[in-house]
Amino acid sequence: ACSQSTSSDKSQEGEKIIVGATMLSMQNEFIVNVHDEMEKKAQELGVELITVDAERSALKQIEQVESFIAQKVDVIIMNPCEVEASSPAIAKALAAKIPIINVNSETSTKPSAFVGSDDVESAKIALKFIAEKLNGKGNILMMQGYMGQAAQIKREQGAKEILKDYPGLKIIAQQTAEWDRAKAMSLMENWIQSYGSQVNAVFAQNDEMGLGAVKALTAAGLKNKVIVVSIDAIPDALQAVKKGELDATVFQNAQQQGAKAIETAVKLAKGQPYDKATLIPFQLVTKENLAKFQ
Amino acid sequence: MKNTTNTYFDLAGGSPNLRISGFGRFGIFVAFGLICLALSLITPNFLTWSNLTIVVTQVSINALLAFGVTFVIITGGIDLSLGSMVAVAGVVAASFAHPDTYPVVVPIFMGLLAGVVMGAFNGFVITRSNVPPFIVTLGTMTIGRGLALILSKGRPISNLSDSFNFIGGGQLLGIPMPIFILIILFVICAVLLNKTVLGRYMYAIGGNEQAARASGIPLKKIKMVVYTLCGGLAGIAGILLTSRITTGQPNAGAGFELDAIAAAIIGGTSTSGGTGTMAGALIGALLIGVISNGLDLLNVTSYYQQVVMGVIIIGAVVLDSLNHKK
Amino acid sequence: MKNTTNTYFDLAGGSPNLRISGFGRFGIFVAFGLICLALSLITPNFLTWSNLTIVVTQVSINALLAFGVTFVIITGGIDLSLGSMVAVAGVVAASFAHPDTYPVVVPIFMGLLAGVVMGAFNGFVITRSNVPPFIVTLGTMTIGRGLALILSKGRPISNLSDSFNFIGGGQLLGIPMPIFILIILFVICAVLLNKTVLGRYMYAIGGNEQAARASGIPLKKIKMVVYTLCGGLAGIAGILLTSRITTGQPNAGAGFELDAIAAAIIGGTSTSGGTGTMAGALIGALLIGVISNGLDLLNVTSYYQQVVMGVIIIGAVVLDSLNHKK
Amino acid sequence: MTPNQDYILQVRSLTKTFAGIKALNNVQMNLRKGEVHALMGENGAGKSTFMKILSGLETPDSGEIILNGKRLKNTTVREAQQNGISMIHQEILAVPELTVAQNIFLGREPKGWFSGWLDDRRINQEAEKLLTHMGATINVRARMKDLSVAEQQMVEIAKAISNNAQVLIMDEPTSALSHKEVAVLFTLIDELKKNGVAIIYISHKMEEISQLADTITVLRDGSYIGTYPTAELDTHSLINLMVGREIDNLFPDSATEIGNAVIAVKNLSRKDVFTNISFTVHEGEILGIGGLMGAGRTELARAIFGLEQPDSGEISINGQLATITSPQEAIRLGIGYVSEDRKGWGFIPDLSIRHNLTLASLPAHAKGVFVDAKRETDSAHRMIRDLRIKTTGPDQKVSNLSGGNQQKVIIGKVLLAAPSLIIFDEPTRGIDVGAKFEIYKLIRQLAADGVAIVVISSELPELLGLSDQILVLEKGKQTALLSKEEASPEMILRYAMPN
Ligand SMILES: Nc1ncnc2c1ncn2[C@@H]1O[C@H](COP(=O)(O)OP(=O)(O)OP(=O)(O)O)[C@@H](O)[C@H]1O
Ligand SMILES: Nc1ncnc2c1ncn2[C@@H]1O[C@H](COP(=O)(O)OP(=O)(O)OP(=O)(O)O)[C@@H](O)[C@H]1O
Ligand SMILES: [Mg+2]
Ligand SMILES: [Mg+2]
Repeated sequence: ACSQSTSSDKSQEGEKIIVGATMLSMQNEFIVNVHDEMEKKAQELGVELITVDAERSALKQIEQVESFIAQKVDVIIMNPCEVEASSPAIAKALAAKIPIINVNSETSTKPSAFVGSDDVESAKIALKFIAEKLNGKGNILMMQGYMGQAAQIKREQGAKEILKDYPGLKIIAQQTAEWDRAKAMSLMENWIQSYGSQVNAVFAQNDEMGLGAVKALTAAGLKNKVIVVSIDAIPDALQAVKKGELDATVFQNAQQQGAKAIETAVKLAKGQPYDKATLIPFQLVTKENLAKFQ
Repeated sequence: MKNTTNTYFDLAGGSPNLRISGFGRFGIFVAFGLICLALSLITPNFLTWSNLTIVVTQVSINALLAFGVTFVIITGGIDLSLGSMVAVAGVVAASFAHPDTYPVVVPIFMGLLAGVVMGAFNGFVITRSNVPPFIVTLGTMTIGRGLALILSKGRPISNLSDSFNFIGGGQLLGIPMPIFILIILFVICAVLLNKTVLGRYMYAIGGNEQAARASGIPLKKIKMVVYTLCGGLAGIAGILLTSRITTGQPNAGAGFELDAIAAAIIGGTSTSGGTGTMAGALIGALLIGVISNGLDLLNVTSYYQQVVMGVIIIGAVVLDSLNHKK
Repeated sequence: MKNTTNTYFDLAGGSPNLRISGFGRFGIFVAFGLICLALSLITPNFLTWSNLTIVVTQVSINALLAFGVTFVIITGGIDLSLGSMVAVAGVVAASFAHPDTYPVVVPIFMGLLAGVVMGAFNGFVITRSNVPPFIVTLGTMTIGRGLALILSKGRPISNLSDSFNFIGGGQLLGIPMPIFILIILFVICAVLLNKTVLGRYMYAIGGNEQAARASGIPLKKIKMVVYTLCGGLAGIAGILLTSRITTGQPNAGAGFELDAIAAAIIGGTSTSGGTGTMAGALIGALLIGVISNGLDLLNVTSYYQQVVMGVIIIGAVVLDSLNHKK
Repeated sequence: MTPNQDYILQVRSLTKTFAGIKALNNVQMNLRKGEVHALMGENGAGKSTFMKILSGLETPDSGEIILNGKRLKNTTVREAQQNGISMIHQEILAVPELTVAQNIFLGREPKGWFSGWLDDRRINQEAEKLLTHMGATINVRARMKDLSVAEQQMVEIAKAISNNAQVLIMDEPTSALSHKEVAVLFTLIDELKKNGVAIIYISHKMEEISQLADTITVLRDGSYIGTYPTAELDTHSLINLMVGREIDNLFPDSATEIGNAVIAVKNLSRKDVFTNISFTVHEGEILGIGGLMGAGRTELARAIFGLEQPDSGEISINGQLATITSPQEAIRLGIGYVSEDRKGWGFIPDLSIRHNLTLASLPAHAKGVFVDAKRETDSAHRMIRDLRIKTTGPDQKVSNLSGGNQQKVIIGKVLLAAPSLIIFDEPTRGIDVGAKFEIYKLIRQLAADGVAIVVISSELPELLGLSDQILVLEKGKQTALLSKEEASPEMILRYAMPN
């Protein structure tokens, strides 16, 4: 299955383009979705796609890119684990004259092209929704992702930026539930014990945690008093929005991210003109506009 | 002559060497009590009925795993595949738990079976080869994670029936189901360990494998049973977790093994085998759960939570061990 | 009578029980060789100079940790805080490694110091209390993670000087620096273990602690040294990692402890203490690295990768153990 | 000269308590240079505890230890060694994975080209010199775990002697040794005495005491009874002092009736260990097996018990051909085995006496899958009484018992399984004189009840006193099968020695 030919202008001769992709985590539903779209597009365009799972480790990701370089793939697609820590991979690929594309999120070293969205934006959308619902006044609990990871940092940053505009909104507690539904449920249960009556809204940095919070609030009979908003718009979350359990989620377009990444990769391989940055905007999903996203 | 004999028996009655029936070490109970006392003084939210039921419910999954791994550690083994078994059992159970498909016993049975099969696989490889349990179960940990992802195609399996969701989310007489399950399994495991031939053999194997063999104990059979039992308990834990979060998650349970082993060891089970109790495992799990609950109630910042958690756990066990120095 | 003497010596000479000098078990080398052979036949990309240097570079961090934990396991202990020590050392080193601040020796020294201090803390608590190493180092694992987050305020520390980044990213005579560091530390650790009194005492303590005590070996001192050594190696691993990813990551190294312990045990170190070699630890780390590299090269889908990885690791050790049954 | 300078070691009012039990109560001792000072007492009298305190392994509650006029306080093992106290432990304390030479010099490695550097070549050379001097033929490069118990014991002796101690403590050094090695050890002791080394010697073998000791100190139940010159004390009064009561030290008669053959072994062989062994033991009959250290007696017993597989030959149990592949199988066939290696193969240290006693007969002490606690406790009390196990009660951990009492627990375990054939491998190792004859009586009683018995022993009086027939092995070969009438010490030795 492995072709040994060099990357130079073989594409023009109709040989298969080989794309190596390293993904943040294949245990994350959203990333799996992006990857599935990449596969679909790759098949459509006759591209051979080699995917590896970085399992959230920047070090592993760099190693995988090194492997791709050694294998002489035509283009590398990286779904970065970290803004800074995944950057050496970009430098290495560029030094080896292999184009590299960031999909989904950014690195500090600029790649050949970027396809994705800005995580800070997603949190801003979520918090704006909460602020409007609460009329700019109320107590918020924030569930953080795995501490120190890029998505956690950026989503927190976005939330805090919005809060500056609403002095009446206060985060009364924030804690990590490590992106996990079960942990979020336990955390929410514990929070209800301390803050039960004071809470007006919960902002969870991903849907998994948001759904965990919803479970705990429902069990405690508090759901109708507390707004819960999270990010990603995974199918479960859309379902919960439909049922009115989750008040809103923020849609990140996996389909476009995946497809555009492969399209850009093909252009790069063939030496055709391409967009240096393809920004795919986030969208707020509520019961009202839900139909669009299902 | 008669006198001497009598003295011996008299002494026995008052001997502090006697194991406090079923409880192993005592100091950890003191440590646990102190922590609870401190929390009730600091925060009024701790010592409430609703908070206590919540803590015990949260602890139940880790406690079940701790029971299973206590059996394993007593025989001198280890099981690192707990978390993966939880995930596989959860995903399998969820696949059969959609509304209007099968009656609720089917997902329960299938989840349990998944755990049992994986546990039996561990036992089989460990008893048929010379490979250390650490490596075998580390292998199964990786394999199991892969299986859970393959079976679920990497996506959570949701939309489960209400009767299935009742297992982890329902209440009976105002008490959450997980607490019932926890109590029942605790009694079963404690009886198994303390009152049956099987339990005695576990202690013997872990205490001195050669002497156990020379006493005619079927080592392989017992070990096989023990790993299978551990798998079964992990299976139940997986069902409970899935039902509680109403989703079969392929990446559920990651890292659970360390918490469960920690609970067992905090409760006085020695990693070198031959000692340990179910009450200890339970108290170990409760200790971890209470600390974590307390830190949330007190809203300690996440970074510091970890530091405090580590310090308290080490501190509790230090206290326990001081209490047990002669 | 003289005859008897000769027979004993003859038997000994040919005895398969004799340790193959410094290498412990031999079968794992065979297993490793077979896996490499298979990979070179299946994929032409495996046996290339560039791929091999990549594999060894990738393995270097895990290998350093495996060396450290091999010392610890030989004395009958365990260290679960490896990953956290890596993170703390990395964050500390990175804080001192910004361009135009300190010369490169400062971040190196500070990172190493961070590891040494944490290791010494482990050793101190373990030797002063009766608390099992599992619990102490599990506590330090949590504490360390918290510390790394506190020190870095939860954010990666980037913008490091070129000279610092050279440690993990540079090359000398066409060979990546991490390989040099790996080789040097391997030699030091192997010599320490096999040629010095300290190493001999480690084996003695793990082999039979009472006998070691009865022979007048200072148990506490040796254990203290061993955990500190392990911390120091984790510190170096942390520096290497930070330099390689040119960022100090507070959440780096999570789960590294299991890989390192696995490498040590695959290489023949027994969890019950008293046996183990550095060559074994190295081969264990290489085995894990090569399998992971090979699966990537063969483009095995990620879910199946985990299954295959688990199966091969168990298989390799089974092969090893078959090879060593008398 | 004041009396103080006369003694190299003085101990006064030493007291030690374990969890409420007074193991030592106001014990004293005065030790002269160049003397062999025997320390006597029943199992559990406190002898080992006393010695462990001297060698720094245990700390006393109170009391004084004065060595060479210098008061020792809270000594560590290393300090005790540096002060010239060295000890051979009752239980073999070796590192199984290290080699013989490495064990001998453990903790005192000769320096290499800098301090801390190992010189294994020199360690091997010196160890070899030492062992050759002791007349032992043990490969110094072999790992300790691959040696027989007797060989390990010789290594322990070598280790203690190589320390150039002023005070050398020997806690039952001969319990695992056969005749030949004992003779070697005695020569060594003479040599050491001449060099002014003071030796504290513990043994339950009376003839050794009368042969070796200059002075005897007696302990009973942790209390000091007295110190006497050996010449003033005959065996009978010594035993009286130790036990505090009369005992009959006679081998019981073998007036039992011989029944059907229980075990018949035909041409049993195992490569490099034993060849062509044949014998038959009937109900009520006792077969003794004699031989030198390493003759293969233990291996033979292990093969019969299913712990090892023979390469060829047949074993019949009750007339039926049997292939015994595991101890489980052996126990099912009614075979019991009391191992010579009690720590390795005998008991579970962390379990109580009660739980150890019933381990091999648990199904008989159970109702269904549940252990019947009452039946178990009854059995435990019965064994504690019958075997006179000195303990605080059936719930005491076996690891906290004295060595001799541990041995009794193992015998009790085998008895409770009610076997029809019992193999005793060095059954009285470490057992005190009083209990020893009770064990002989017990063995005889078992035979009278129709049990077939095999006794492996390195003690000739025991072998001759108990056995109805005696099998002698020499380097794994069967050299003789003697009847009680034919057998004599000289004959057994002649057949046991290589010619
Ligand atoms: N670690 C311990 N914990 C509790 N009790 C102990 C411990 N060690 C010894 N003992 C008790 O102290 C007493 C003295 O034991 P010790 O081993 O000194 O006897 P001994 O005279 O050497 O007997 P033997 O002839 O059987 O070797 C015994 O009753 C024993 O049960
Ligand atoms: N675990 C072992 N590994 C290797 N060789 C052994 C082992 N145990 C015993 N041997 C060897 O087997 C031979 C027979 O030993 P065995 O223990 O059966 O002798 P024995 O007659 O019972 O004498 P002893 O008084 O030493 O027990 C000896 O050469 C001994 O060195
Ligand atoms: Mg003793
Ligand atoms: Mg023997």
